[in-house]
Amino acid sequence: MNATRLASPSALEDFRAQLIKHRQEEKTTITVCSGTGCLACGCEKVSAAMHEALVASHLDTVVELKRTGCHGFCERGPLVVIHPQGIFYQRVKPGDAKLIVDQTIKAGQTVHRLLYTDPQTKQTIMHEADIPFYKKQMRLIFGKNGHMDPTSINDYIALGGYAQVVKALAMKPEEIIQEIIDSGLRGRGGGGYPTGKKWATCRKAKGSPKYVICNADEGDPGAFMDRSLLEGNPHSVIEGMVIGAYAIGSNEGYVYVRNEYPLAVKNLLFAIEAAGELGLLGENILGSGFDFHLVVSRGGGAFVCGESTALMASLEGKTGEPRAKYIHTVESGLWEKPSNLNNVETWANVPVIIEMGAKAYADIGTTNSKGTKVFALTGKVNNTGLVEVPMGITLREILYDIGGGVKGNRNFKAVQTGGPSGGTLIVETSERKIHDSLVAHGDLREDEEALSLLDLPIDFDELTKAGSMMGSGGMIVMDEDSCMVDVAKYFLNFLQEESCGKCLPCREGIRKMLAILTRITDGQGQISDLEELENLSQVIIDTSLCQLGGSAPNPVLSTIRYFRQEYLAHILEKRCPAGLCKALVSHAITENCTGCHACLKSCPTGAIVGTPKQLYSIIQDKCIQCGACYQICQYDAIRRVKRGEGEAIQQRARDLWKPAAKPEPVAAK
Amino acid sequence: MPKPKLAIYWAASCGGCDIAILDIETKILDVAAFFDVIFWPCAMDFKYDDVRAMPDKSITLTLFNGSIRSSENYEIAQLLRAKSVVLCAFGSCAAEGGIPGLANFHSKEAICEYVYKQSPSLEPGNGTMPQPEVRAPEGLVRIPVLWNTVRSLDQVVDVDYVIPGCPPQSDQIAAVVAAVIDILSNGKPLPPKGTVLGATEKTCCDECKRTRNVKKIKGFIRPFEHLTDPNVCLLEQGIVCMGPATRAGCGAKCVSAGVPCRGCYGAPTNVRDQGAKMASALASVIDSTDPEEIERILDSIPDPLGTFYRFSLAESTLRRTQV
Amino acid sequence: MSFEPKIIGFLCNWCSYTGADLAGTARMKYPANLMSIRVMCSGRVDPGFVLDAFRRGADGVLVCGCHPGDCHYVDGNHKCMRRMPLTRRIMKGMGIDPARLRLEWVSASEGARFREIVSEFTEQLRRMGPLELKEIEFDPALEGAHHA
Amino acid sequence: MAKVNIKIDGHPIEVEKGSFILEAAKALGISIPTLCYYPHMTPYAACRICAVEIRDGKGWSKIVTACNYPVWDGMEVLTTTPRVLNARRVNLEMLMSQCAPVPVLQELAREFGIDKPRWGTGEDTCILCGLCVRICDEVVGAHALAFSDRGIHRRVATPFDDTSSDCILCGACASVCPTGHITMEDIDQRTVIHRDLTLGPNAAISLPFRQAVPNVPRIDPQRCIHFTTGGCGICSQVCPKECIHYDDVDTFEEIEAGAVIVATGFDNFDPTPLKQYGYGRYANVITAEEFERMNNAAGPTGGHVVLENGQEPRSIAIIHCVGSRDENHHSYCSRVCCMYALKFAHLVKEKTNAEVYQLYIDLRSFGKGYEEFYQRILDEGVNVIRGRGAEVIPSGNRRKDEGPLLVQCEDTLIGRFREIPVDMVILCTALEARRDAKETGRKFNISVGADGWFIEAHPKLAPVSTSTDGIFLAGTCQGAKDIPDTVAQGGAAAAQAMKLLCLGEVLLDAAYAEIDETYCSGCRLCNDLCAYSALEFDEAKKVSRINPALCKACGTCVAACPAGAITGRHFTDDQIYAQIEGMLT
Repeated sequence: MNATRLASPSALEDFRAQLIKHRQEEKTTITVCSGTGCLACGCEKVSAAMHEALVASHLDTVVELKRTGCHGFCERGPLVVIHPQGIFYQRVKPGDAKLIVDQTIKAGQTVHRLLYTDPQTKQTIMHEADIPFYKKQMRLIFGKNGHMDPTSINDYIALGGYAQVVKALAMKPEEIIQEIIDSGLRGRGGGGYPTGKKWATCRKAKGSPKYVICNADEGDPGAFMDRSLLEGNPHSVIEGMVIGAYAIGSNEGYVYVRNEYPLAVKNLLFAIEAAGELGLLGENILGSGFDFHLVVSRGGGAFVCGESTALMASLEGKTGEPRAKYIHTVESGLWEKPSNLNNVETWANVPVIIEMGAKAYADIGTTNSKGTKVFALTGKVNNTGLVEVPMGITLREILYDIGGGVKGNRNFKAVQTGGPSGGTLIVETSERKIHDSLVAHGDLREDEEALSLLDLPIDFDELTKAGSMMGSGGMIVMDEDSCMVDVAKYFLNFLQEESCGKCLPCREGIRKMLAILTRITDGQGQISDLEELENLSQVIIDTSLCQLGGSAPNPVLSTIRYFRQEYLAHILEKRCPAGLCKALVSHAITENCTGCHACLKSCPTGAIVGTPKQLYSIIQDKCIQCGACYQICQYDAIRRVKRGEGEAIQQRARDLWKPAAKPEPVAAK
Repeated sequence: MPKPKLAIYWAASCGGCDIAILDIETKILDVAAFFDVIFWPCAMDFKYDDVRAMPDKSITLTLFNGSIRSSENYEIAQLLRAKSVVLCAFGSCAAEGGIPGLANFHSKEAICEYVYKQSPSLEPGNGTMPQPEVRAPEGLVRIPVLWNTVRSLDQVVDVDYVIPGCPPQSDQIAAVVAAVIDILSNGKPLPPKGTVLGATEKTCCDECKRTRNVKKIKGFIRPFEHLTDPNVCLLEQGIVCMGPATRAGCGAKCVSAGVPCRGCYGAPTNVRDQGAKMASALASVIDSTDPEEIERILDSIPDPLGTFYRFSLAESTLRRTQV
Repeated sequence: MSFEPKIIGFLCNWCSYTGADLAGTARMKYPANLMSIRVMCSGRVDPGFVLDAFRRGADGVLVCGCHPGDCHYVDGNHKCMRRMPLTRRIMKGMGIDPARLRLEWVSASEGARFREIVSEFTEQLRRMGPLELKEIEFDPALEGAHHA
Repeated sequence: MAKVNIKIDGHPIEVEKGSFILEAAKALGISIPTLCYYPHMTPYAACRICAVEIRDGKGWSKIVTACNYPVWDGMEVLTTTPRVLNARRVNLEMLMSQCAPVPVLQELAREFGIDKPRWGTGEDTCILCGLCVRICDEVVGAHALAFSDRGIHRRVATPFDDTSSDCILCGACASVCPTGHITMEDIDQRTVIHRDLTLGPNAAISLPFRQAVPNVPRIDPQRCIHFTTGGCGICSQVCPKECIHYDDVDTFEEIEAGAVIVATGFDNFDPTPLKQYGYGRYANVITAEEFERMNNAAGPTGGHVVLENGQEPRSIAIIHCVGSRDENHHSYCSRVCCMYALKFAHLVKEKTNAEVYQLYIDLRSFGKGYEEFYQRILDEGVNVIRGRGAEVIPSGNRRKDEGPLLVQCEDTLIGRFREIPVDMVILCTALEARRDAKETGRKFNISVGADGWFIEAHPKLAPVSTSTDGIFLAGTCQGAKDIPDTVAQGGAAAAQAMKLLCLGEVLLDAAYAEIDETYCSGCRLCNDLCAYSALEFDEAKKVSRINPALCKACGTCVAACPAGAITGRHFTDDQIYAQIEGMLT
């Protein structure tokens, strides 16, 4: 069903009414999630197989097959939902297509094998909404994703899309800005600057034209919410931008999106074209006389281009380098004109606020952080994926209720939020450990009690207070096998590569800090290194030109703060508690060895010797501490020990070893 | 008191001059009221013998149009000269030979040969040539003798005034008539003999509305070869316009219609040979110093002699082509 | 007695007339057929003069000016150079041999050349014979006028 | 501009709102170290060495860079707090870990008392201050340099590390580089390029020449970066009197004058077509003008006579009559060469130990004291050979102690062919009329001779007058002459002009053309015919007019006037027709 250019708000409403009427036939629809996670799991093949199965059963005209945006539950992809019943199938293979068509579509029965089973209660759950992963979420932004084909503007309109543009165009720009101010919306890109305040400044700024810019240069490792939003529901971003542009008084907008997101670019361009054709973008939007043109600009993938001034430099066609922001970009930004930059998620929040009203929106969240926040939950947690939660939810709720707890038989150790510029928070279950750490760091007196950060309400200010930041919403969960020095090293290495190199403290300071961390993990650390790291951090924070440098020491500072003992272990004892720093560990085979020789096969250097059914041992000089044997051993026979202690353990094993009859494998790691 | 007598005659003429007289509209009634028209062959039936019968100097004013190219033209010119107080050469033909004067580019024989024997419109076999005297059953028939050279009126008789134009413009005729009536009825002195009436001392350019600039000509064209700028001097656009070498009085009508001046009002007072003068002027502004290029540019003038001498050949320095 | 053509010469004051003068002061002999009229510049020569000379009985007309580029008046001779070809066209149309009009460049120092030109032109006209123009002045007898 | 009050290290100062801390500190004499700051360029704030601490007096403080932080009212700036000093010190040490040998860093290190930087010393010399990139971009506008790569791999490079065609070789990057990392490479090995020893300046801003009037510098748009790229503009920023105006254009002045003296001078003959002398082919064959330039104490070689390799010549041949007295070029004698050639010989003898050979046809030392000068240089040991220089060829260095050029000639006094080995050959080139003499002649309606010299009204009786009244000649535009003759003629021309002006009125010839407005209709056919611009058009009356003072009575317009409105007095149509009539009847 196609519409021509919609010349007035009523034309849009008529069109929507037609669409809805058309859809009320309760037509059976199979939706296949085509978000990034599901694509990686092979949803395209599933979708194709589903189509084939429908064709084979001559149902392809009766049943609608739809590829939707991300549902968020990436851990369980590919996801298939059958509407109107709402049957939720997970980890669907192409081979399951025929089964679904035969059983569910034709016979109306569910395929139990494909339903989600709650790991705690061991019960199968039929509907998406009943799954604990979704239960605690509040999907204001992502809600429409699973119900629409991102390339169909009709789907979006049928779901109420662009109604907020109508509403906004009927308001005065100042009223809209006041609404945004009242909603308490803060920038979702990381800084958390109040969006309404930014808009108001930009509106008042002298100069014309004014620009609105959408920052879709999502560069944090592990973060993909902006990507999923642009891929799954680009119209919500466009709608937000139209409203924002109208409020600010701009007629020209840019979406700066990284070229590594080809699907996001494709869907966005498609959406812009479709909106333009319907008169929802371009000249005289819905007959209001307001013009807004949106241009997509593709970034080359430099992390620093997510920084607003660097992004604008890149938009102008210059090298993506930040400049000092002593004069704000809302006053002098792109081409030295007033420019309002918000990130994807912030823009997507705008129609939600207009729809709900500022007050209803402000009821969600904490005192200073309103609404919801999308996190990319990754790492050692059972349910990874995109989660949208109300501000103020605790880490515990995210990790246990939504995330389903730690993977495998391990304990939580830390959660890293805010991307490379964020910090690592301790979430070890042992409060004693937290206590000890904070005391060692001087943050806590011996007689004070430590709060578990698991109960930290997640909002802008609490995270900052705890030494991390909201960032754009990456949330990496780590268990005991993660070395915190190594984590800090990993992020600094990333930042060293991504620093633009313009200012000295960022360019050289990160290099120096990385060198010290490397020294520590190599067992060459000195106790003065910690002080030097902290001093360097302060100088880098003080003197860096942009926030990339200004926040670069965060991974180091936060890990020192919470895991000082782990640093000390590396420096003083030359020991890596997690057993990851190769220079500090040895691998040894204990008496648990059954002589299965699985480890022998896995060893890349041929350091493992022995005869089957006999005790194996590792030639210490040849071992490169890669840990392959440690991972493969099913009998917990391989130990990571402090460097140099391996041979003693093997010696003891030779004394204690007895051939076992038929040992039981211990649980896989 | 008897009315002054007016004679109007046409010699070798097309009749346009007579029509131009009628074109003065209601003023013709003043003429009729004031004058006693005693001779006007084009308009009324008069006999030459009636004129011959008049005493000398009995006609107050004779407006004589048409050139002299036959014995009859010559005879009546002499007759009217004798009978008139004032003889006025009326129109280009009488004044300077006019269009009939172009016959001077050819011999009488060549013209008759073509007209009576070769013209494509002749019926085949009919090669009769007019003869001055033919003996017919009724007696000897004489027709006037066609002359080899066309003459202007002043070449054959003494002329008092000239009213130029092909034909003279009606408003100019009306003005002249009014002036004559004024002079005759109020006893005012006549203008000096030889005065050109119904025209000015300036040239056609004086009345031309087109803007003029300095001229540099790289080549000549005909009007239809180019969409001319209606506001710019035609000469500057490469079209040979006789305006600069032509007496003013016509109101530059042709030029305002986009047609170059053909020179019917004749040479200005101080110019002896209109064609030679125009040639001199035109050659002066050719934009070249290279003899070969000059020849090429001159070659582009369409029909130079016919253009420069369209009306004035019979009155020109050399009068005619030597054959 | 052989035919002695009458030649009217229009000589520019600065070159040709001086050249003629030089020929004279140098005691160079040249035909007396040439009758010189001094003009300040060959650019003063009006085609009308040439035609008038023929009408009045000249058998030839010689126009002399400074060499192109050497004109005392910068480029007066260029105008003459453009007028004379057009004059020849008129002559041709009027049935007069254009060769009876000559345009020559003679500088003040070219007395000898001037003499040669005049001699040569005289000789040429002599060969061409007199120019007899008919029916210029009106003669009723010639026209066969008779009364009806 | 609004003013704000701030304090730097406790010293109050009022500064313009929006200006930067560094400027205010400078005004107070407080030194803040900088590395990437340069006046006249946008602050870049990359080195962070200029870090200062700012406070609002209410407990808030922040470290900012002084070079680009705009001041605000009530701001307190502290330049020496431990936090500031530590930040600067750490940054400096980090920088030194990459590029220690740089003098500017060594000096800063001394200030901070850094003996041994804690992270060691690197050997690089580029401190990535970006001055070169920015000057090329912002000031020069050539955009030939940029940063390449990022982070620790960042470096300054030309696009694709290739030789950049955008580089205009201005050297601005090298001049602004604080560390000497950028150097200009000399790709031309020659020390002195004689062909460049012209009278023209080599710098973009210079005096036109010494003793120029007015004696003020001017910009050569061909060499100026601003005019070639639109960039730079530094001169206008540094000129305290604001005298630099790039948008100045040539203007045409109309001067009403009662008399004109044409003194347009001469051109030097270009000896390149005389292949036998090898000018342009052999490095040390030069013209007299180039030699004269070299002789000038204020000239490019400081008055030293040197070969292209910078060495002093051992022998010099001076060839007379190059282009003069030569049927193929100019048959006249240029009149000045003999004497200046003798002067050259004298100067060479005075300045160097070189042997000098004069090759002449006839030595014309005809002026007062000239013959005596000739005797003097003979006494100085100059070799004077009567014989035209035939050819200059390379000797092929047959002997080390001889010059590499062989000058061949026939010595007509001894009747023998000679080959003289020399290091340098000076060609005494002819004086010739200026290339634009014809055009100038046309402009002033004065005659130009076959040689291109302007022709005087009479060679003996009116040597400075021309065929046009009120136009006079002076100097070499009328013919080759030396300075005394030129001065004399100039004086005469001035006197003639003054005579005219003192008279107060102009006598006109009776013969001129006039237009009778009764007959003129303004067809304008005549307007362009007058070589003297005596014809003008009256737009109001639509008639043409003749200025009798300008009319020379040629009569061209009279013949051309199609209306017969122009009368050439004394040569009227009637008079001429009457002459024709009279002659033929």
